[in-house]
Amino acid sequence: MSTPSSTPLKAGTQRLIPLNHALPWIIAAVFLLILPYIFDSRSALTIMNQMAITIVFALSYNMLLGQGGMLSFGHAVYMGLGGFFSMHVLNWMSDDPWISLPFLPIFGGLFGLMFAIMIGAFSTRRAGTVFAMISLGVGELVAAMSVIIVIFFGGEEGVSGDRTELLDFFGMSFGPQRQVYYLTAVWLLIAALGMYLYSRTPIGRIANAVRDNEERAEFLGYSQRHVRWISFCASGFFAGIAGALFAINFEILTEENLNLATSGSILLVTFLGGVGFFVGPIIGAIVFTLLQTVLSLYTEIWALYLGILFVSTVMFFPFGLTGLLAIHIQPWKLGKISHLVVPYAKMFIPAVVGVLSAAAVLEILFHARHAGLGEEEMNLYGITFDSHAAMPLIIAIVLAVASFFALVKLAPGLKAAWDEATHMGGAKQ
Amino acid sequence: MSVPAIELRNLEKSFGLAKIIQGVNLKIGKGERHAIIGPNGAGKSTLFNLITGKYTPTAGQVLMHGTDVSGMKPYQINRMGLSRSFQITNIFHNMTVFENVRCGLLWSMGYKYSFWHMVNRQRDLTEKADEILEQINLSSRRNMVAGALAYAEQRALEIGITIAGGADIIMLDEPCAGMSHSETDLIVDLIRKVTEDKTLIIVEHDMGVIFDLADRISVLVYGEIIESDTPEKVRASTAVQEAYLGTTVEEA
Amino acid sequence: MKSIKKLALGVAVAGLAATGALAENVKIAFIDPLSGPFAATGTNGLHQYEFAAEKLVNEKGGVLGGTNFEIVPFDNKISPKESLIQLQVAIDQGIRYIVQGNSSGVANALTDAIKKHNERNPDSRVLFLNYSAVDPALTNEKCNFWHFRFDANADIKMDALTDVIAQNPDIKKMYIIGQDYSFGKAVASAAVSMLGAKRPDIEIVGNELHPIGKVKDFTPYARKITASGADAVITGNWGSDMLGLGKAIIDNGFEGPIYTYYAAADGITAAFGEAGVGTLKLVAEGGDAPPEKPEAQEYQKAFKAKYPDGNISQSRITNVIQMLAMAIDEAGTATDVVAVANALEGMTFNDSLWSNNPMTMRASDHQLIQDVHIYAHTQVEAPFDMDNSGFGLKYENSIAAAGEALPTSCEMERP
Amino acid sequence: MSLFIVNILDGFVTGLLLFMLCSGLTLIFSMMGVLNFAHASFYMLGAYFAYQISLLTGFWVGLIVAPVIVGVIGAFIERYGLRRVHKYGHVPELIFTFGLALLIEEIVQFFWGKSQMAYEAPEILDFAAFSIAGNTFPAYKVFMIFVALGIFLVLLYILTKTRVGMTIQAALSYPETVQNLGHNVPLVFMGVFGVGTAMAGLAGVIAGPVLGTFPGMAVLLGSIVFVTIVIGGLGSLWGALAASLIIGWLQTFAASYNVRMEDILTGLGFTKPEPIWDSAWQDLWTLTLPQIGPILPYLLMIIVLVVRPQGLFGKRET
Repeated sequence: MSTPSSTPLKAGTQRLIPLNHALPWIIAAVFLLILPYIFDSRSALTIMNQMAITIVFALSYNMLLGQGGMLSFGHAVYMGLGGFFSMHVLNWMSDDPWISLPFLPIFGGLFGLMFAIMIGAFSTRRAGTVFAMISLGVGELVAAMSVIIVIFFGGEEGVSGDRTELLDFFGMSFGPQRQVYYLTAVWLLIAALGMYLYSRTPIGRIANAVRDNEERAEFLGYSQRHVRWISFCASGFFAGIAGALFAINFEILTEENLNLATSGSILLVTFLGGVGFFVGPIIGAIVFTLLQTVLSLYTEIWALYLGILFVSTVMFFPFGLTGLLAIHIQPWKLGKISHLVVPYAKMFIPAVVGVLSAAAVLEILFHARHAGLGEEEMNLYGITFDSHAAMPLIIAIVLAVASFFALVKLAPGLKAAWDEATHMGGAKQ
Repeated sequence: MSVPAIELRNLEKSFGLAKIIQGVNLKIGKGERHAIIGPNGAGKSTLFNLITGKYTPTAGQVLMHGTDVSGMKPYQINRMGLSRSFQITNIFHNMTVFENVRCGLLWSMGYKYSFWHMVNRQRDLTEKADEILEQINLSSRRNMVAGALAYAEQRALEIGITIAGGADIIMLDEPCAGMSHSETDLIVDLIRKVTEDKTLIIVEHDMGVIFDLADRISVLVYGEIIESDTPEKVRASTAVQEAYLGTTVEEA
Repeated sequence: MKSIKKLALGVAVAGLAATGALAENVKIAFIDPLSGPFAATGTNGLHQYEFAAEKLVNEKGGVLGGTNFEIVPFDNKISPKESLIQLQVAIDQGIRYIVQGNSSGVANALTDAIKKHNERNPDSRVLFLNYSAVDPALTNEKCNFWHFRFDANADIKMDALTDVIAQNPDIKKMYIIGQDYSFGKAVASAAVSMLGAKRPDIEIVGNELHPIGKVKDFTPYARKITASGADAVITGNWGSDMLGLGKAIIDNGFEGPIYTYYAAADGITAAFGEAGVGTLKLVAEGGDAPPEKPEAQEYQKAFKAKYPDGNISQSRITNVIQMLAMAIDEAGTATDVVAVANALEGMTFNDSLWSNNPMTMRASDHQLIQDVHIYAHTQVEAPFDMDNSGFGLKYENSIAAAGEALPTSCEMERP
Repeated sequence: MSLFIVNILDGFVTGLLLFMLCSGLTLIFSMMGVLNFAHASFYMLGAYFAYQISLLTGFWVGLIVAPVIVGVIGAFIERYGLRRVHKYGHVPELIFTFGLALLIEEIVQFFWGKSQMAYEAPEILDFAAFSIAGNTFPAYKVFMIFVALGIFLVLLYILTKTRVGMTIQAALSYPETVQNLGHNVPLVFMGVFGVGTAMAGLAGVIAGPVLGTFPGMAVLLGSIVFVTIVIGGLGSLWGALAASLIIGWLQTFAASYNVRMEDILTGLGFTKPEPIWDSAWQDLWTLTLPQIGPILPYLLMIIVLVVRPQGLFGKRET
């Protein structure tokens, strides 16, 4: 039973990108075009490609969770299978190619779609917990199969291929990273636009309706099961495209593309970004990829920070990072965003100090507990000190507590400013 | 008499050992405004849910325009031209008022499961939805989120969604529940207006509404129909008075 | 972990750091798990690298007359995908040497990616020094010029192991059990074929695979092994699968030898403790406890003084560092990896801390040929024990230049 | 035959251990409608706390104290975490517990590192209780059986003989009667969550020495616990017991008998292609039962959910 309430998952239809304005899409395209001129190293390109793939995957996941209200613990299956099949298509064609690489994602999408049709046939009969549990079961089964069926999945080594072996595309062999980047970027735009437009179609709207109130939708002539199934298939199609893009970028697919950790992390990504918004998964994917790749260069306990971030997002900002941005739209429209500048500025320093010192507490504790005996010296924010001494820890704790109290003290001011900023009228008097 | 819009034949429904509907026979003609009344727990909602396909009958049949629909799913029955409202307001709270109505239109206007139309670009949809908003007097609320509407407005929207699809059989489950007198009058007018030339089946506690609207009334007591006739005859029936109406009539 | 912070350049500016200059350190990218379930092994390995670079190269004057080695850690979370990303980051930072060891899956992904990278980008070629991944394919059908393996591969170890088993007349029935993936299968098929050749009278009473990392309770497997009447068990299990299986077998009263590849260190030695004495055997290269050479004893003591919770569990790491230093000196350059690779190829190495016999980097497949030992899990005095448990690994049998006779299917393509 | 009896006993132990986790999870689900994804994480916490305590005072103090600590932490999380998320609906609750599971694993690694802990059964129980055909049955396992049965009986007593218990039991079958608990609903919720997690903690305490105490132990058991209560029927205590035992035996027997696909296929009249490594069907021909043992519960769950979405013993739909 769906009892309608204002849950974050049902926030629905905020239109951050209005259809009649192609402007955001053009900006996005231009942005994607110039990005490799700003970040031109190989690793930056790889990370941007990884981001783009995660965006497509997360958007396809949000077709289920955000738009369809289906919580899946096994979405990696469709991306992974799409990727594996694309890789096999690539290898099968390499002797006698008749397409060029940019068309490979179509195959990935079709295979993702095929499996979504098959599995969705029984898994979408019900929503809610039953769907979530079936997705978990299917996810486990397919991940286990990938180790057992070696001939297809390649066992632990996975399946690899060479992307340069297909036909050249206007002189591009797709050996260099930059060419692959543009291929990925174009597909990102195609897939994102496709998914955005899908949400404006009758089936896309009805998917929202079924999410909010499946019973009502049934009495409007729509089979909730068919609606979920169709959404599921569309989602599987785009996940398959993401899988093919993965195959092109990394030229290898392994069990990790199918396992539950991958399925779980896409839930994390999507929720972090905000499931109620079309751009939510995009923001989530960018932030998550940066956190995962960059943060892990600086600290060993990055996963702990990620866990804290995720749990506090669920607790305090159930609309995700995008929700945090979106609440500023109203003050912006009212022309009162300036009311918030001063309280925000006041809170900025304690907030930054608070976060950094809290992280410092964790880092010092962790270092003191796990570093080698000769390695008492640790380096944090450019300061070198002895992690086993009490003083740095005390300083960090004092700073953290002090900034916490400062924030508590400043909170009423912010709240008042918020009330003022979101209150209609009275601004231009 | 031509084929009835709805016909119930020996309809039965049990939940475990409890037999809620015990052998109901009823014919409701085309264009008729038929009210079902009865004390609390008589099984009115269950009967509604049996006709609309939410429940599967334990025994007996539901026929719609002569076709057996018992055991069909709600959406199949809806597609054959039957639409219902709910006792507890059942709208899409997070969508705008306009979108609520539009959702009610999509199937019947042939968009079905389409993923090649952009809903915003379909002028026929927009026009029709606005027309219905006009009918239910919610044009001024068009772009509000439905959950933010006042209660009476939500009830009106509920009826709007119900009739949007153009079904020729409309079933309303206590459309006036929880409304003030003046609101009730407005809703009754609305119901009369939007169900013109349609078959209407209505469950309602407010006897004033019933006698105002209905062509015929069926009285359901303990899962059985004890009387089914014109309002005058039902009002006069001693059996009904004994079993149910009694003082209520005078009060109304 | 301070060297992690040395990576302050980060990803965005990584490209700028390319092209290693003369005075700059020779950077070696350590791509292995530093977080997640296998982080203990990875972190311990990193410590061994950092320590070896410091003690064996930098404190002795570096290479090329004064250039130091620097280990740059990259956390690959034991994921092939993350490894490939970190590989790109490493290459962008101008790093030309990649060391990796945990998981043959990652090694396969890396060797493939490095081969393609070196073909497509001749100006930034890198070498892959594999110190632990033992999948035979890496030096057989999947071999390439850029990959060098310093551990004995699974087949070589099995060859040594079966040599020893062949001399034990008490073993009549053998049970083979392993994790259901490439390595487990490689161990099983090598065991079957080699036992069949060397001791055809030994009956294989069980040969099975169990899902990797998914078995909660190994008791049913232990019951089955007992029921089969096996005299000995061979397993390639590692991690919690090794511990779970071993403990279950011993708890069930099995007294014959359990021949393993990875039943030591990272908490496993401590967890077996007294129970493993007399049953647990392990096949590996490396030193005795205590090692024969005095300088190795000193080295190990110094390591334990610095990392009291650590183990010298992968002694080949010192070989990697020393041999790389030798090759760079011989090639006279650290930036031209083709020259360094040519120097490594066929190199004979006499100065290993752990071995009195020379080692050879076989030119035909880039597999290091070295002595392999069968160790017994037994009481060992600190600091030569493992996990500070009072238990450790002592030589029981040794096979000199193990695997020298094993053929390779490698068809090396040289640039 | 003797191996069969040994397997029955082994499966029984596994099943009872699962049940200790499932009973708490079922209680929590029935009362609060929350499927606690982090339940196995509390099991892990129990093992780690008990290990830490056992270093100081020995096993037996840990047996009592660790579950209490876990229960207090659980109640605390319910009060300050779950209750906050509750108002957003069930899916965010599920996501919250999912995040909690990730977080607890990281926290455990933060304090105890990534290696396996040398958490051992007490020496007093370190002997073979009996042995069947060369298979020893450790006394510790007998102890586990008694603890699990004891928990079951205590739970049964509380649920059937005490006032709170009967209200809880009513709430198992009729969720709306939870309101009858009166103004103490939040307190009861907190209590149920605390007790449920404490039971998971206790399971961890007694399973830690046998199944290993390491950061992956929660993940290894986590989804199986979930699967078990879904198979048994959400909210049904007897269903949880039945499903726990079924899965315990399923996994034990699947691991014990090397049923080979080759034999089945040959029996069906197919001929094995030679050499097998060139055949596209190699993986099918070489498949054995132990290989797929651990995924059987998932298969069973999917079948049950497709055929009977409310689970084997469940009365209400999920």
